[in-house]
Amino acid sequence: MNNPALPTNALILNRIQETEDIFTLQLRLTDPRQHWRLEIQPGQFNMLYRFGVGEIPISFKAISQDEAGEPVLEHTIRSVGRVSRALADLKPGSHIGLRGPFGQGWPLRRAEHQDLCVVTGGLGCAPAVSIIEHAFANRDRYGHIHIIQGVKHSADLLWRSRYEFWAQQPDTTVMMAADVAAPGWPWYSGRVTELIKRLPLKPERTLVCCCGPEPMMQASAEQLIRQQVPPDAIWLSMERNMQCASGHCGHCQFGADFICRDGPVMPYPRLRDRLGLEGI
Amino acid sequence: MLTQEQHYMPRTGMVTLLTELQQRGYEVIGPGVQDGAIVFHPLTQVDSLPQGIEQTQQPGHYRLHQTESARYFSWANGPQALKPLTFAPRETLWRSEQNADGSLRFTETLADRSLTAVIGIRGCDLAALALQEQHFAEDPYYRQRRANLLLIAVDCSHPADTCFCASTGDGPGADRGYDIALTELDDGYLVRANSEPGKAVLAALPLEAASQKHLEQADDQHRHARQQQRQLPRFDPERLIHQGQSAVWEAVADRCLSCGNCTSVCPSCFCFSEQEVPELDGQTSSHQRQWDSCFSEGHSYIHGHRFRPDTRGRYRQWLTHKFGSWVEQYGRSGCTGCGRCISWCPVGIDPLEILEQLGQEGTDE
Amino acid sequence: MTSRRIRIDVPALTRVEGEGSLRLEVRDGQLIDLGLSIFEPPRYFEKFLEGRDASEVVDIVARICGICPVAYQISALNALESLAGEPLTDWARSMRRVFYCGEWLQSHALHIHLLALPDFLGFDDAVSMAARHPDAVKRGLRLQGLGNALIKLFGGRSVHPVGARLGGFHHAPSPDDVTAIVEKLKAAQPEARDLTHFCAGLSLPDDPQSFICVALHHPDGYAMESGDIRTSEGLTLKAHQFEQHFHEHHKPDSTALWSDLDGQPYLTGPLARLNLNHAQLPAFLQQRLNEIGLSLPSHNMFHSLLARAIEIEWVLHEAIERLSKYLLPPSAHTPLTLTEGVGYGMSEAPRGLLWHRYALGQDGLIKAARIVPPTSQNQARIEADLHRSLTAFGLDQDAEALRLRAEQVIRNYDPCISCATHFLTLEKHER
Amino acid sequence: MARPRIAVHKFSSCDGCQLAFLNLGEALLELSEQVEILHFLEAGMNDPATPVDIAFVEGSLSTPDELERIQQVRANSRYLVTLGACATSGGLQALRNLEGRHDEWRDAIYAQPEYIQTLKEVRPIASAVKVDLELWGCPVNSDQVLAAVRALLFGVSPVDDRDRVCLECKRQQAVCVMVTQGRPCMGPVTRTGCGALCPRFGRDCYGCFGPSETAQTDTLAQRFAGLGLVPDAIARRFLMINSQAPAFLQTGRVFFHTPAGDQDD
Ligand SMILES: Cc1cc2nc3c(=O)[nH]c(=O)nc-3n(C[C@H](O)[C@H](O)[C@H](O)COP(=O)(O)OP(=O)(O)OC[C@H]3O[C@@H](n4cnc5c(N)ncnc54)[C@H](O)[C@@H]3O)c2cc1C
Ligand code: SF4
Ligand code: SF4
Ligand code: SF4
Repeated sequence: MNNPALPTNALILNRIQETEDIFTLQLRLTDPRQHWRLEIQPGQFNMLYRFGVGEIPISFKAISQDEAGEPVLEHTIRSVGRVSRALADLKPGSHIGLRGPFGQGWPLRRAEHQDLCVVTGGLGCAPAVSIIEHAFANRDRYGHIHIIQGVKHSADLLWRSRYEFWAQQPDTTVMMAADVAAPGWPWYSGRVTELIKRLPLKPERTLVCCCGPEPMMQASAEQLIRQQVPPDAIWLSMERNMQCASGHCGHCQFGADFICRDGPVMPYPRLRDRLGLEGI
Repeated sequence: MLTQEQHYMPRTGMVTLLTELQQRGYEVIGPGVQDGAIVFHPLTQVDSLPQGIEQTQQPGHYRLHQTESARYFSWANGPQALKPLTFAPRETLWRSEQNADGSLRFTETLADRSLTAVIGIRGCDLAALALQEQHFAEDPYYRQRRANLLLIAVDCSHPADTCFCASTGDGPGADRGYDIALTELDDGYLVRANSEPGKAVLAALPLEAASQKHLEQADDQHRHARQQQRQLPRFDPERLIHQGQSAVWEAVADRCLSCGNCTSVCPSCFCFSEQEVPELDGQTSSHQRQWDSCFSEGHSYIHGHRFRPDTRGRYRQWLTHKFGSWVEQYGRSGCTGCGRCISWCPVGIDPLEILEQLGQEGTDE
Repeated sequence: MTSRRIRIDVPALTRVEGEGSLRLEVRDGQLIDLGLSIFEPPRYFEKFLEGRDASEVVDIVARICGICPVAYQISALNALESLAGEPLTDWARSMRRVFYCGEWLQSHALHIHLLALPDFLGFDDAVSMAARHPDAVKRGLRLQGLGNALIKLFGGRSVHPVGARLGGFHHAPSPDDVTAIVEKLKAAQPEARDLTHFCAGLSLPDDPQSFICVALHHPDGYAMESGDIRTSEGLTLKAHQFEQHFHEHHKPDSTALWSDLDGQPYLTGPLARLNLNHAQLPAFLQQRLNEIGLSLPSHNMFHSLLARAIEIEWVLHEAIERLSKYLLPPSAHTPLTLTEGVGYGMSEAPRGLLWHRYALGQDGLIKAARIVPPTSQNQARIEADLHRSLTAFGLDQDAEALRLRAEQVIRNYDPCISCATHFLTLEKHER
Repeated sequence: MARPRIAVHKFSSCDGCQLAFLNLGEALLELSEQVEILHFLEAGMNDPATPVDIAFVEGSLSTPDELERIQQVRANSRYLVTLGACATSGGLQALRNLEGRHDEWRDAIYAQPEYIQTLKEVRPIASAVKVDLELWGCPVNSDQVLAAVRALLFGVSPVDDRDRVCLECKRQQAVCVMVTQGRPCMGPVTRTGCGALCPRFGRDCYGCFGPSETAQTDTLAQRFAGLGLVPDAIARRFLMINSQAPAFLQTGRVFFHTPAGDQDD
């Protein structure tokens, strides 16, 4: 039996510093027999392991190719604590452990030929980046792309250049909201839900991908439903402590679901009556 | 309840059973008295079975007494079930090693478990094993440990005051999931087998046909064992999770230590955390897992946030999961009525009381 | 000889347990000032023992010294158990002795290898010595580890073990664990023998001097966890008579008290024990003494090193003897009822006599405590020794050589300075 | 790569925590290959003022001199780790803070109290300088120390396990002494790290590793009362090795020197 607990070796080909504390690792799985792991979808995640330190769940970002046409796996990580900082210290040529893919990704099939509305909140939301990148990489399969990002304070916006870049793309709307905005903030100041109200949505043909703090996701979903988006077209990416990533360790329980296995991306109706319950 | 064919074995047959198991290459694990409790440990001679030992269990209270009885199994249970044998309290999952070029080599470290026979487990423990089986179905570490176990159950004849397995449908008799089961009587045992390995062991035992008198004694004993004082109260599993505003949680949080003993002794609780243990030379490292509890801070921690910072949230998580969401996850509640969480709670909290209070309340909405 | 004046300040002594400093001044070939001062801050143990339950004492006094916590526990238990009507079981008595053997083994092995040997082999510390003498250092670390394992068997850990209690132990080790450790102890015996020969092969300074020896003596065997005080002057004392002959004074330049026996400095520790009790050693050790040519009593303080090596061999033998006959007891302790009164107790810590006195109230709480550890007892002896040893060594030697010799002399006593503070409370009770 | 430089400093203590190094056995030699030990008096290295990467500090602050010396240690070290209860919470000797009778005690004890320079209160290291990592325990054990050194060698902060002893007690399959013997065990509020030694030896934990996360000390105190402990005995449970750790101090004070009966239970 294949042991989901056992990592495989990954070589860091390249390390890109995206912002002060966000970096992208470009990885090669050095064992070709492990290349099945590259069948990973946006919204799914891997466990990345720094030797002697520990493992953390990190969303899949993209698969690119090197000059030789070999697949390159990309993960974008924000260094916040023990393990993520230890990963941040690594240089190209170093090796890490990797296991995955785990979990359920965004409903890509279902999203095809629909408008995508990606609503994110908080300090940069990795699972959402993967779907946006995927949509731009397969631009003809999707209709209009709405990108909405909300932050508490305008200074919190990470990766501003990335949003600015997306904003320039055709058939794309990018909107930003900051609860508190510093002078010179070119976008909206207020709540994300206010921005959603202003969206020229075509509710019957929109698929929503939402990622961020739970209260924000809940408020956004309710607002979207008020705007006639069917609840089952709203998908949220959830986050909980994860140790095993294979539905055993119990840390990511959310009611009857294990976020690592039944999520992290889940349809709103599945979550609705549990979101917002304190301590769940 | 007793579906398999019944045989009778005199008490002295226990010696034969033990030798037979040893000769078949099993390491035998059985109950014994240690530090004032019934604890499972390697059993090399019948003498070290807890003969005549009975017990008193109450919330937060567990005491053994020596009696004149010749019985070996006249107690209900101790702090352990099968859990430590199939889901080790701490084990290494894999090791990693740095090659000369800096790449990492990973080696899985499955426990090399020899054939093991466990004597003296109860219906509630078997039911809990079945729950763990569902949960860990895909877990190679669990599978490896489970594969080599031969289970010899003993119907419970002396339930404790904390037991309520009759009301969860998991005891006091052993109905399923065993290889061999015994009913202990005053002078011997009724014996039945439920698997090929079990039958093979039975063939070597000094068995007689069970007499009508023995069968009646067993029935009486069983009926008596079913008269348990505690019962699972009525409550709605689906509603539990929505009773977050209940004052019940506040009240229990005032008494609860958040110590997690209830989850550790619970035979179905499965939470674990993982940790990395590097060698001093920095060349090799072990990745381990160990029992964790939803009563610990780390359980609900993500960077910068704890979903359950206080005891109130943690107690609620435990109870609503065990008796509520478990039903949706695994088709039944996670409780098999063994009562361990009641006895081994150092402050004697009785979850049944909490459930009863909740059962009488409405939901938040 | 030309007149010169040197002043050596060794502000921090290395390779002693705890911290102290040495000051000496030589002028015109005369030692005009010599002071060993202890700047270990007082921790007032005897004061906060007051008001504690008798059962808590054993966990508190262990914290006086991390090097010999077992000694503190045993002396305290001896004192308090003297107030009980019920005797301890033979099992408990015997195992207390084995427990103590563990501490002698770890402390002596640590002292010889990590603290003393670098002096004799010309290194600053054991780590640098290990590069040249890896086998000797590893042997020492193994013996030390074995001592720790023996303490752990009864106490769970070797520093501040948790197993000892009034009436015996909290827990009896399993026969399997005992068998396992006996094997290891046996395997270590040849190593210990080699160690003795190794130490005997060192060129130890030959520098006899006269001093009084003080140690416990027990008619049934080499004294360790019990016995009466014996001195080389022929005095025999019970624990409660200690204060009639041993007195302490406060030296202003230090936080320690100096102890004397009827006005005389005296020696306590391995050499004192060996000098007084060597006749009780088993035959194989008598033979060992012959082999290495150590005739006792010895008045060469440097023979302390040999005494430790011999005692290492002895504790291995003693522990093996007792553990080979090990049986699991029905209970690891006897419930005791302590009566109000004053209890006295003592034992031989690795570095010497350790004396305790407790006044217990009716309520089972401690009313007063007094503890006299070995280091304070040796203090006056160390200064006397330094005076003569340095003079004999030659005060015309250069400062560095003098410093090294002074440190070497001090280390013979294995002073454990962290415990040297606790007898400070004494004067309060005296006046 | 240059070996990291370490120092081990001693303040008011029993020397027991340093033994976590000296009792390492052969691992001590391995350690000395991984790091360069520059100052460690008991092991023979004497260079207190040299700059180091990691300084381990044993012992609490109890003299004016120590207050000065710790500043020097801090200034000379990149990373400062407290080693054990004394350094982390003041340790057993901080019991003297409770009575507030330092001067009285000192004057009673010494013939020349003017020579005795001690602070009125025993203080943990963190009260004087910034501490980067606290290792709890009286004493700390070798595993803890090695794990910390190893993590620092990897350039990461060590895991701070704040779980309670009870969790480890059950992992070790020890039998609960509170439930089977009615002993007042501190395990439910004490930080893990020792491997649940005391319960494994059939006795109650006395809290030598200090408070765990969310230590429900008041709840436990009530439980102790239920087991028959008088208030002062409850206080003594909390006011022992780590009496100055806020969680223990707060609950201990409630019961400290309270005659039986004054405390409602
Ligand atoms: C499904 C999923 C996908 C994620 N994808 C990304 C991503 O693409 N990029 C990114 O930067 N971050 C992502 N995160 C968050 C990332 O896992 C945490 O930032 C990371 O675990 C923090 O670990 P640390 O050791 O650096 O922090 P510390 O605060 O030191 O945390 C200690 C330990 O707690 C656990 N832990 C802490 N925070 C989290 C968390 N948020 N989720 C799960 N376990 C946690 C981990 O075991 C961690 O090692 C994702 C989280 C989840 C659950
Ligand atoms: S319910 Fe009891 S056993 Fe469970 S965490 Fe609370 S105090 Fe501990
Ligand atoms: S013995 Fe102490 S540490 Fe162990 S479970 Fe009981 S209360 Fe907790
Ligand atoms: S159980 Fe408690 S007192 Fe005993 S060693 Fe562990 S932390 Fe210390």
